[in-house]
Amino acid sequence: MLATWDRSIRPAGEARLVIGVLGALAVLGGTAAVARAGEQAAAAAPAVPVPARVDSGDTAWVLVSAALVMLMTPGLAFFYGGLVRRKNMLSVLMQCLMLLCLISLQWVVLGYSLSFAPGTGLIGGLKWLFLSGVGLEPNADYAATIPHQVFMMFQMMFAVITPALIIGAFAERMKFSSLCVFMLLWATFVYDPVAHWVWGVGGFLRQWGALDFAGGTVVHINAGMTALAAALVLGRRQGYPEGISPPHNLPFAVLGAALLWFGWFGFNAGSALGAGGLAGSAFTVTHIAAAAAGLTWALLDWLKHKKPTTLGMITGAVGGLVSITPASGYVTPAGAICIGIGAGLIPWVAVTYIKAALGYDDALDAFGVHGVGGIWGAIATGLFATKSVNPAGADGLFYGNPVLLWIQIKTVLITVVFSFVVGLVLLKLVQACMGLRVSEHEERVGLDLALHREAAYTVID
Amino acid sequence: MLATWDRSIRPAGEARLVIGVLGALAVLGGTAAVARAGEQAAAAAPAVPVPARVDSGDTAWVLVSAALVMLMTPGLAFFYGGLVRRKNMLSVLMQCLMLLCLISLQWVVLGYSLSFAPGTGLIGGLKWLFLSGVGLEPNADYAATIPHQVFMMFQMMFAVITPALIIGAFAERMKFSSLCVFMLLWATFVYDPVAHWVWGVGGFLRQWGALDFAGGTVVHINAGMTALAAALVLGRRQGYPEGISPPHNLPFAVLGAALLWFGWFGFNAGSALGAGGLAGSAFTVTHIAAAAAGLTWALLDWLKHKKPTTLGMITGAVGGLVSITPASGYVTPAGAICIGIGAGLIPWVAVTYIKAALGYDDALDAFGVHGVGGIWGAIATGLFATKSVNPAGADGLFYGNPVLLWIQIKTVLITVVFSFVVGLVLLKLVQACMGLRVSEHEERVGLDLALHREAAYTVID
Amino acid sequence: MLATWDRSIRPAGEARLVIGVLGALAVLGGTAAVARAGEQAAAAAPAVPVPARVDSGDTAWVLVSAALVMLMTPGLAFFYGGLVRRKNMLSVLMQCLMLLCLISLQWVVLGYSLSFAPGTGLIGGLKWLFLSGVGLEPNADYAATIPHQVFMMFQMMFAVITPALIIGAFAERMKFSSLCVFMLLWATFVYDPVAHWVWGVGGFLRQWGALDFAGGTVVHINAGMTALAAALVLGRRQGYPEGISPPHNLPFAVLGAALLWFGWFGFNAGSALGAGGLAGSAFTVTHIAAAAAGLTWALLDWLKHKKPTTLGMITGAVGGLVSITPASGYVTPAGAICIGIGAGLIPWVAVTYIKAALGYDDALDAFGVHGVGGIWGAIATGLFATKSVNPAGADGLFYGNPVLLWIQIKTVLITVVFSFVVGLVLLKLVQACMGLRVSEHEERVGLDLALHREAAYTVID
Amino acid sequence: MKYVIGIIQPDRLDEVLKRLTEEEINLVTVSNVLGRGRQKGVAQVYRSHKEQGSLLKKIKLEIAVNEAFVERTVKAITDGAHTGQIGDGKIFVLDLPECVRIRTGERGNEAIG
Amino acid sequence: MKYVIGIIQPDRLDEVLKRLTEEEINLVTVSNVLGRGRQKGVAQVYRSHKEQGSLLKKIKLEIAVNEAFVERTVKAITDGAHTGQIGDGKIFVLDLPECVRIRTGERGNEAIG
Amino acid sequence: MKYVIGIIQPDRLDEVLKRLTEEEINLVTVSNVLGRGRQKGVAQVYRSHKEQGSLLKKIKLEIAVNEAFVERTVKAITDGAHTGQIGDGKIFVLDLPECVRIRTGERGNEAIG
Ligand SMILES: Nc1ncnc2c1ncn2[C@@H]1O[C@H](COP(=O)(O)OP(=O)(O)O)[C@@H](O)[C@H]1O
Ligand SMILES: Nc1ncnc2c1ncn2[C@@H]1O[C@H](COP(=O)(O)OP(=O)(O)O)[C@@H](O)[C@H]1O
Ligand SMILES: Nc1ncnc2c1ncn2[C@@H]1O[C@H](COP(=O)(O)OP(=O)(O)O)[C@@H](O)[C@H]1O
Repeated sequence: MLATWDRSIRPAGEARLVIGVLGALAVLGGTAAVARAGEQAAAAAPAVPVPARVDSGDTAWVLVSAALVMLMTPGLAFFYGGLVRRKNMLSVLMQCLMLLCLISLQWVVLGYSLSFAPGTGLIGGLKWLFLSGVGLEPNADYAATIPHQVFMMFQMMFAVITPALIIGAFAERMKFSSLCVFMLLWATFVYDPVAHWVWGVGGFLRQWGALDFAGGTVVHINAGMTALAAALVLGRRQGYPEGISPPHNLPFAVLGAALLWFGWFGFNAGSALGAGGLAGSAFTVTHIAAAAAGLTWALLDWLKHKKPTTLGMITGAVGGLVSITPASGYVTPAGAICIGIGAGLIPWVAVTYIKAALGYDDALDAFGVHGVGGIWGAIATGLFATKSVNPAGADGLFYGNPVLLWIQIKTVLITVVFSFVVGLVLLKLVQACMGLRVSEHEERVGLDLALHREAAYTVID
Repeated sequence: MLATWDRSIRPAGEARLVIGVLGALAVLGGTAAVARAGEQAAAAAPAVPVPARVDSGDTAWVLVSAALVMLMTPGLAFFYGGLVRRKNMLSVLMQCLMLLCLISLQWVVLGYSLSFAPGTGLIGGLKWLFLSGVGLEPNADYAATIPHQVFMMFQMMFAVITPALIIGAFAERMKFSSLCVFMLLWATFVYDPVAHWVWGVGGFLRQWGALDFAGGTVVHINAGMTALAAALVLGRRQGYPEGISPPHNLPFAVLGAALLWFGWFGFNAGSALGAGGLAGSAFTVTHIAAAAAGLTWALLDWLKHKKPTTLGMITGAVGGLVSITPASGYVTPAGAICIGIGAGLIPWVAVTYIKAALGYDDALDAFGVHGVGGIWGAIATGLFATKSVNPAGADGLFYGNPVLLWIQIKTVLITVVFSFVVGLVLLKLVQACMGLRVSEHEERVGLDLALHREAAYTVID
Repeated sequence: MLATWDRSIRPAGEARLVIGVLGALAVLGGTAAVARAGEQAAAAAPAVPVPARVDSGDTAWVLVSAALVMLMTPGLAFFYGGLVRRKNMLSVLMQCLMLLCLISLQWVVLGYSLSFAPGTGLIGGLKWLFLSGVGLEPNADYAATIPHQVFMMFQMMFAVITPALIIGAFAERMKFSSLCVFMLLWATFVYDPVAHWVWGVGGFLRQWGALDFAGGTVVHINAGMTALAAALVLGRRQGYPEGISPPHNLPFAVLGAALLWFGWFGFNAGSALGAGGLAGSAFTVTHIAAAAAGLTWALLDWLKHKKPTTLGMITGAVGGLVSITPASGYVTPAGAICIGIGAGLIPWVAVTYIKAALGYDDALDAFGVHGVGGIWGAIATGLFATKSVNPAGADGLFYGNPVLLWIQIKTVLITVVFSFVVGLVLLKLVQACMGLRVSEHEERVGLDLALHREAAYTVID
Repeated sequence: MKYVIGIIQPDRLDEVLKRLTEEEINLVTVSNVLGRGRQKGVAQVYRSHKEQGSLLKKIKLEIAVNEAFVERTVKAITDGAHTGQIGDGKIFVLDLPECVRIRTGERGNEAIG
Repeated sequence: MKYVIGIIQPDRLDEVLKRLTEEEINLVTVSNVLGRGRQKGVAQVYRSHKEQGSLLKKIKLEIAVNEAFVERTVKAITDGAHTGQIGDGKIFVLDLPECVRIRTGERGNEAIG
Repeated sequence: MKYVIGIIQPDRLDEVLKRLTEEEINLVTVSNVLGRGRQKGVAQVYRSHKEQGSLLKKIKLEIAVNEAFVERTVKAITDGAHTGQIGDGKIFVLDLPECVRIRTGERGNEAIG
């Protein structure tokens, strides 16, 4: 069903792109209205009847995968937390935990419906608000062999970790209350629509035939671009770049990276929504790409700085995981190695040269790794995808089909623009209403004490 | 089979309650005798023949769940360990690890048999001592689609973590040798009987129709009440409350909470003993309740102390997980949100006001969170349970059936009294024989060095 | 198919042993040649036609198991890392991470083929280089119900953690570049052949009927013996033994041990390659042996040093996991308890008395725990194995069959000699080419700063 | 002026701070140190390797005071830290010729309090 | 020779080090301390238990200098650490009769720099 | 009495403590410090950002001794810590007018040992 791209573009590609972006922006003004309309539209188009029966093996795997993806948010918290200064450790953990709570509830209340309920090409309907109608029977539109609620929970974990990724950009200086408000808005006006475009039945990018197996566009480009916007809007930390101490606890960052890697098996292989060959293939290429990217970054450090660094290796591995995400259901192990090498190289260049040259303070490289890595992954999917791995996918450029690459590029552009622009608008809005940045004094003291009245570690006890 | 309550009570409810408690106490004096008798009784009542066949998907899920629940004990060790003072860090880890080893073996030797072997209403028989007869074929009484040993292992992990929860009450001052002895007794004379009452075939609370999907009563109330007894018997730590330093490593506490949350998916959704709709439902409500409770506690902190705290948020989330435990197979997402809010609120009040008012030193709030949260969860099950989620369950008060609530309240009362009283008796017994508390000097030096000849961290190296 | 031993040995046992070792050494000189020959040999012997169909439950379980085993490498990194001095923390983490990346790629490129592709009795063929032919259909030779790639990935994780175990021997003094080169060679010339002997179709130890369910020989003896060689070749750390500070962060070591224990469920129960009774049995005995061994070591510490230590308990538990590994598909819970007690006792003696007496500096007891524990486990398999657990296995001495014990002893001897000798040769080779040990100055400064330009923790920030 | 350095047992810190407050000596700097003294350390055990652990955790206090306060400071520390057991610690009193308050630039006796 | 001890706010360390370098005072020893001063600590909250947190993180500098450098050292610290808010810290100047460079065995004024 | 402060390389601590013991100087207080000296730090690298790392880990020793022991103390530290390389460290000797043993209340020369 994802293979309908071949007749959809070429003629009116550009026009559609413009329409798409404009349309998407319109969402901001009238989500609910659009959504209601969508609901009616969907009602008209009956779903293809597929005999849906719960398979215990598939369900077991997706349940596990959902748990694994849930673990990625604390994993990310430690990955990020280990990199900040001691005085801000808890603030990072707290932000991630808060998103785990807050966005989970947003998802139950309206996020899932906006993303996946039958709707228009731009946004899901409101039929599944408060999970009404999301039961224990499979929904064959998304996964014919697992309970609908399990699919919903699996997707929830994606909705949670995506905003958490953005935290890396404004770490050590963002107001906590503003973060909560901003993230609620962002989940509703950025994440949910983009998830619908790419994965929702009727989503326009899905219609085009854009391939995004496990969220390169929806999760990584999306988060990465808003991260860039956030780094620009919030400005640099005091003393950046010289006056910022090195990571206060690299072992915690390694722990976080390990949990991310572990969880990513659920993220990517779980996206097969069943335990069979496709899951196995996604599992394989996920691991290989991470390994290749970790090695690549370490070697680049070795070349440039004479020594391979631990932080470099884990950053590379995470970059590899990011980049393989959209491709993970469509490429061979050889493709995965190529994608992994690119995922070590391109974000490395972004973080080493581009960030330094442009001077924005993307504190923990949320844009540099997730944005840049996500873009590479989406484009690489257009290069390396092959139907030999997944007949429901498409062939990429290296398998003789240039069209997919073009679709992927358009998808990237649309998402890049949409996430950046809407992210920026939302940030400005929150800034105007309640401010985004803590006071200079609070930043000096550290967010742990200033915003949470706690210290991560005791000095004397 | 859990729905047989309707004809069982009303007339003689109170009488049975009294008899039950007395009978349970009698267990202390003559477990073996009762058990042997029970065995005979059980022999008379042949199990209903159910065609039992191992299902690979169900088995996969319960294996994973057992592993997840096993991980909760180290998770708890870090959750608790991060909250104590530096000098007692290892003692907490060591206590949890020791229970993981000790109670696992107790379970193999006699615990599983006392809990689950056919027996009387009060205690299981001795038929399955040393796991004899616990083979690789399913036991349809408990789980018709997974190997009997897998069910036994899954249950083992519950038997391990329950006593570990109690540690929170007497942290930083309990003798290690006494802890080992006490916990062996407690597992045998408190945990195993209560597990049998609620889950064992023929257990009297199960007969009544009490609902406890994943152990609200057996695990949390049980541990929480003995924790209260322990806090009272052992007395306060030196310098409590002013002289106790804040948590020495909150990131470790967050790590522990994350592992607990992750493992709880196995705890609750694994309790469906198969990978299907019910597991999916349990998974969903577990997560939602945790999110709602974490948010609630954070908001209460925000209101009362002007700032939301990380420790508050993770405490709330754990509270939510505790409270949803008994209800997790019976309630809807909406019910889960309500239970979660209560689970943020009620333990918060207990910890903030009641503990301070009464002045006992429940060092890490084992009673405040597990006891109080467990009671709320058991009662809430009587409010929010609905057969629409699980036909094998029952409807609660809000679904028009007041009887279940009454059963749940009685169950709570019985367990509260039993765990508190027997816990107290066992503590006094151990106190009389070998003492419970370390010397004043050892407490000052810290248990790590005094009892284990180790230091958690080096100062200079 | 593992039960063909009874007619294979006795007559020419010793002769075969000698031939085997010599032949194995020949591998060093001409892996490729041998391999190509093997390929032809294999082509001649058509695989038994087994109807292979992917089972979703089995696949789910093996996917999860692969993820769990992957997590063991970071787990090991923390287990080891917590035990070294602060200044070498990252070096240990980095070494483990590097192996995760490097050996994964080696496995894709040639390791899997050398280990598992049809070949001779001594080495696999080259047919599956670059995973060519390793697809999503099951390969009935190894696992008839899961995709071949999933089997390959599961095995990859074993190939990764085995060399990582060796790190413990030369921690705090090995050059990083030499480590990378050495490990690549070791994986190719030691791990891959031994894996083939024991597990590969046609492998000669497999032909003999040697039992190694999850890698006692392939993983633990193999790594442990080379670890001993490494400790001898590299020599002692400066100041050893008095001048070495105690573990810098025991909680990290406990965390690592917990992750190892958790992951070991995948390691052992996953080796059943399906989710049924055998997996359940392996799961059960794995846990029980770990518990028994942890308790044993703690009690021995209690006896000898008056206090039980946390490090002792986790070391014992890991020892128990090591020792049960080869036996995990063949023994009863009672057997597991016996093996566990031995696994607490024997490595304890090795670490306490033998290491001290001989004076080599096996920094983190890679030989003492994995080598010694692995040998005990392999021999114990010959004692406690029973067909009642696994009809495809064999009966051990205590079940009336002395032959198996003899096979196991020979297998141990061959592996011990092979791993030690070839390990030594490779180490000497790398030493001659590029040196093995860091300079005295780098050792003093610490490897983190000297080799990786990083510090694990900030002192002031 | 004098610069008083006290080395005390970690668990006596709260008591000492309380006593100092009672004497209106509010300004104090505290740090972690390890001490080797008459007190024998407990042997630590790591995989049966005994580590004599001769360096024990102590707390170091530094208090700059005017002459008039010296005895009160010494007494407050002594009273708070005294248990009569080996390991109680020491107090060292150094001369302090000059003192500056960074905030105001004040010097000498005015700056110290 | 003098032994200058400075207690400053943690986030002023970089600035102070820069100023010291500008004055060609390159040798300095730095450590973590906790200080109780006029500055009121922020109350920490742990499960609704308020911990007054009267001990705040500070940085301690120790600099041994020849007499000629004393005022420059004091000024560099003051300039770098001054914010005008309570908690800025203190400088203590002690007499230093002797100093040895371990590497060369040099003593006194030659050893100090 | 004198108050001897030594700043040494971390890995020389064991050796210095051994030498002190040989000289029967058993009482000593040890702490972690960071030092900026002639020794150039190794640049640390974090995601290609170079951190000059001018502050290096050092160990600080504090030893209060009677006059008669001063030279022996200095010699023991010097002998134990000397490697001849930059970064070996310094010893500072301050006057110590008073000393109190908390356990007994003894003062002066008796209290110091
Ligand atoms: N002469 C000294 N120089 C430096 N530190 C000392 C000296 N004497 C004692 N200390 C410090 O005081 C601590 C307590 O000393 P100790 O001799 O154990 O106690 P007591 O005075 O009760 O005999 C030591 O651990 C050490 O840190
Ligand atoms: N008399 C003193 N003795 C020891 N330490 C002091 C003294 N006065 C100040 N300090 C240290 O200096 C720090 C800052 O002092 P504070 O009184 O808060 O600042 P300010 O001088 O700006 O009022 C204190 O936290 C403490 O560590
Ligand atoms: N004048 C000084 N004041 C304070 N600390 C000093 C001084 N000189 C040296 N130090 C301390 O001693 C350490 C070693 O000094 P350094 O100059 O590197 O060694 P060396 O004496 O061998 O040249 C420094 O890192 C610093 O901590």
